[in-house]
Amino acid sequence: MHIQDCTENTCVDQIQKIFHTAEVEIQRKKRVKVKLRLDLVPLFLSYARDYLNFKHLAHISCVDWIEENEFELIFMLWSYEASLMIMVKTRVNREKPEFITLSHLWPQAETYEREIHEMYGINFKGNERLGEFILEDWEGVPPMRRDFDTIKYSKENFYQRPGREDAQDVRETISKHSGEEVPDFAKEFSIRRIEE
Amino acid sequence: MTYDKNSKKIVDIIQNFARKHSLWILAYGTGCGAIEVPPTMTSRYDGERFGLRGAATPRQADVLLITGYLATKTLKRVIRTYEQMQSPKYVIGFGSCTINGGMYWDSYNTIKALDRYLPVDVYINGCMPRPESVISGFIKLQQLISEGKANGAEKYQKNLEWYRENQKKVIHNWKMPDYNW
Amino acid sequence: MDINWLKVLGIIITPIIAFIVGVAYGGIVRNITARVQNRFGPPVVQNFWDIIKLYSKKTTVSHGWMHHLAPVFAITASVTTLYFIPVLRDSKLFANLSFSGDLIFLLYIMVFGSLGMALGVGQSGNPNAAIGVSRGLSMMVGYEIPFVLALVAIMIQFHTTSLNDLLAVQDKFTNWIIFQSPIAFIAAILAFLGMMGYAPFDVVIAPAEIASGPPSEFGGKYLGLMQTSRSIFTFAKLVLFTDIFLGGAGDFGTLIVKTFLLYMIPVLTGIVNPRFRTEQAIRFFWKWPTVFGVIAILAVVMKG
Amino acid sequence: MREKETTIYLGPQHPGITGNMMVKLKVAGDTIVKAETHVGYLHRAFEKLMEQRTWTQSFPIVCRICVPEPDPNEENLARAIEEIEGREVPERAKYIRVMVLELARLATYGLWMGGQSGSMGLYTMPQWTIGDRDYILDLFEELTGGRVYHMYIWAGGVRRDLPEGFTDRVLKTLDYLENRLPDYDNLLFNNALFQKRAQGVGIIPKDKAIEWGVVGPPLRGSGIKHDVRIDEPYEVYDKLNFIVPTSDGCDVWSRALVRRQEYEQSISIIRQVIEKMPKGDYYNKIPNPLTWQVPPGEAYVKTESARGEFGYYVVSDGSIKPRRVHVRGPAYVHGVSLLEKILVGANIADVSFIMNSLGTCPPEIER
Repeated sequence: MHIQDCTENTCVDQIQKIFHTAEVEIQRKKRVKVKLRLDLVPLFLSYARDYLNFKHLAHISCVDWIEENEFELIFMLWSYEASLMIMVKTRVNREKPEFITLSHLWPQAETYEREIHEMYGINFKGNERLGEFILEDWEGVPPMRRDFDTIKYSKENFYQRPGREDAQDVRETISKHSGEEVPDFAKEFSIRRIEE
Repeated sequence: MTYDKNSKKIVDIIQNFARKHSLWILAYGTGCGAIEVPPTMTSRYDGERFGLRGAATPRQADVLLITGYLATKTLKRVIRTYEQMQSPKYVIGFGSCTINGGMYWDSYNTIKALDRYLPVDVYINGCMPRPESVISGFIKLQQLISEGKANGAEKYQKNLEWYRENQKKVIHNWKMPDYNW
Repeated sequence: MDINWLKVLGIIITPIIAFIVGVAYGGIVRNITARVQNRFGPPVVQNFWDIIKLYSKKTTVSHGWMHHLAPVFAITASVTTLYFIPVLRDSKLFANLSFSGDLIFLLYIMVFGSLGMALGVGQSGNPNAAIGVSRGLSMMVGYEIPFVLALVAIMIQFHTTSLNDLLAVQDKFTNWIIFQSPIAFIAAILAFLGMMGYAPFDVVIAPAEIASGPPSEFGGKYLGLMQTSRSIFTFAKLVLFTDIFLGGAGDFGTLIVKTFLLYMIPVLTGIVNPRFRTEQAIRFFWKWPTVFGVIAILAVVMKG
Repeated sequence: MREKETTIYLGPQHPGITGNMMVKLKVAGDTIVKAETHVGYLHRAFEKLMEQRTWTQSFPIVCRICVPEPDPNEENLARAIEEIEGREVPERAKYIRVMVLELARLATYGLWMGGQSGSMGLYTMPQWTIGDRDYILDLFEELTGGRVYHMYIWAGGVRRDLPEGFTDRVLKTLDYLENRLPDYDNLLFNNALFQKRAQGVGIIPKDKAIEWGVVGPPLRGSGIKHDVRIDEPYEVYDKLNFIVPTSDGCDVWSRALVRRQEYEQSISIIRQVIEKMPKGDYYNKIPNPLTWQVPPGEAYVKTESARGEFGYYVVSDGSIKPRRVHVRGPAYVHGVSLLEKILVGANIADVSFIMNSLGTCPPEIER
């Protein structure tokens, strides 16, 4: 079936009719959120592309929920006819993250997958160009994972020029140099450092 | 014919004068600072008044303008590029992030102090430096050249080991890409 | 043996004059370009500083002996070309080596520099330079055809292959060849645009496409030599065209005025035009300029 | 007979490349057989850094993602936070934001005109347009204190109100820019050589444009009328009158035409904004930025930048720092997968030309 004037509500109904396990909600105007089981996602995406006319893959994103030991994959599809975006969300196990590639549906998905593979270590089966994309000679934990500590890494690997320490709160430094008095409400902020 | 000390000096003066007034900048936008280079070179600020000019390849260039932070991947190419340039050559560190990392102080992929890896003659601070400060940086470089103090390339050659050691600390795989020229 | 000292002197000072005038023209052109572009521009002597700086650079690269020889070839070709062009008419000092068949000789010798460059660049192994050279040679095939056609038309018309004879023909203003055979002039001036290498025919050195083309791998002294050669060659070409079409010049003032005006044609075209792709440029040369060249020859033959 | 294939590395150091990236080309004669883009030379790990910063500290970071046009990034992050938190934005702030965004668009188109013509050897054009772009940067400097990076659009509104007499100066600059347009036309858009080079080059067919995920002027240059400002109006775009130009040529030339017409549209939008701008508050004050916790939630917001659709996916877990900010710049698709496809079969002389027409900007590919 072909929906020319698909609105948020008809879209939700349509999806729920076909995918019973999907949690569908209208996030706001022009945004429909769909939560799906991992194995249904490729099916749903090709259904959305071919039958609901969501032709444009706008975005593939990934969030690391380290507390729940899961990665969340998010796919955004846009329909030119209906001016509507659906956000498809699914969870992948963090221990052995694997998903299949979407590059047969959208060629540009390959790029997103390459980046997510590099930054999170999720393996997209069927994508032949996984591997070095942005980083070069990177060893160790994929950097965008929550358990990778960038401050520690940069302190260990790069020479840090001294003199930055006192510049973390400009206000304090200025008052030290010029004798300006820091007001009470500002003192409260200056205790909190970025590094904590 | 006797060797005349003065004549050599005159040659030096002429050479330094020519070098000072003809600085060819390598067209290599290594970072986001590259956005302020076009305004510097075009009609509003017109860097050509001071003899600044773009050069297409490292062989022809005199000045390597490091426009901002350097990712380690770029650092590798920049070192390669710098070593392809013909001396006398100068390096200008452009923007705060070349001096102490700037706002990228905790990033895992950018170097924090450029002068550990390449000999920097002049730093221009700011994020971004305005075209005026870029020009003033170049005028400072011209001053250093005419005083004979812009000798970063010599420093680099003399202390190559120190520089190499620092470079290799950051670039894990020291295999340069296979250029065949 | 009787040595013609005047001629020796001419041989020594002609390239020097050509170099100074050529480089100064370069500086003036940079200024004119700058004014069109709404800015002040470099000092007129800027190009001299550039060349002095290039000569004072240390050169550490080597890609083999042909690579060393390429700029030498270029400068030899330029200077030789210059030697066979009478710079001033009826002047003993600047008559140089012109002889009765020099027009045909010039056609050959002008190509020599590019060929030498091609050999040198081939050895540097830089793909940008190699592409640049192949573009340069294709462009040459493009603009040489209308240029040769125009010259042949003139040779037939005036029954001579000597520049001095052509100068002798153009004894007064109305006898300039530009007025005697305007169609040949049109063909030649269009070829001249290609010869000078300004836009729209600057594919050879197109920075956005192939870095800077043939000189990609040349820095320091090599580039200095090439810039020198380019300045001299520019002057030589300008004088050649002045001699053939604009009646030459009796003194340096006239020469400067005529060559400068001639130089402005490619420069001003270049400022306001983007560049052709190689095949577009060749198609251009083989269309209108060639047609004009053929018409010029036909007109002469029919008349003659 | 097959011609011998050579490999050419276009970049990272190359005058024709648009930023710090590399295109590896396999060339047979003058024709490209295979193109492969290599990015990552500008990776600063912004998304990681934002996880280390507070919400307010993220604003100076996002604007550095896209150097030629930083404002859509700030706008996106601000709108995403407002959407998650449910924060209201004063009406005046919305108008000011639109004005800033459109001024940034004009500045970017100035830069694009320069880049597009510079890539084919017309060096007079960049001198003019980049010089004229500076007048817009002057306005930004007066308004925000920065020429390139503004950090002006914040969550809850804008950082400061318009200075006195600012709108007059904007109008004056607009008049100047409008008067310059005939000059640009004569030099670039009516130039037969530009048309000759641009027509039939870098073709993105209409059906492929959808399939390949093309956005912005290249999409509209392929005849598809899609603009975030119309399809999903943000701020006050639904109260303004403007048209979205399209062109059916699918090539570099039609993309140029689209941008040329959008330039005029932007000028008219800014005039309308100044006319309709209400008086009032410009900032809905946020709490102490160092302890400001945004409630848990997520948002995907889009802004139409000069080069196409900028999308931000922002997740908050209720702490003082963002959980995840994922940026999708227009060049992310244009510069990697699309470029690899449409360069095949192109002439080697057109690589930089096509890259400019797509608006490839490496900093937003790798961030």
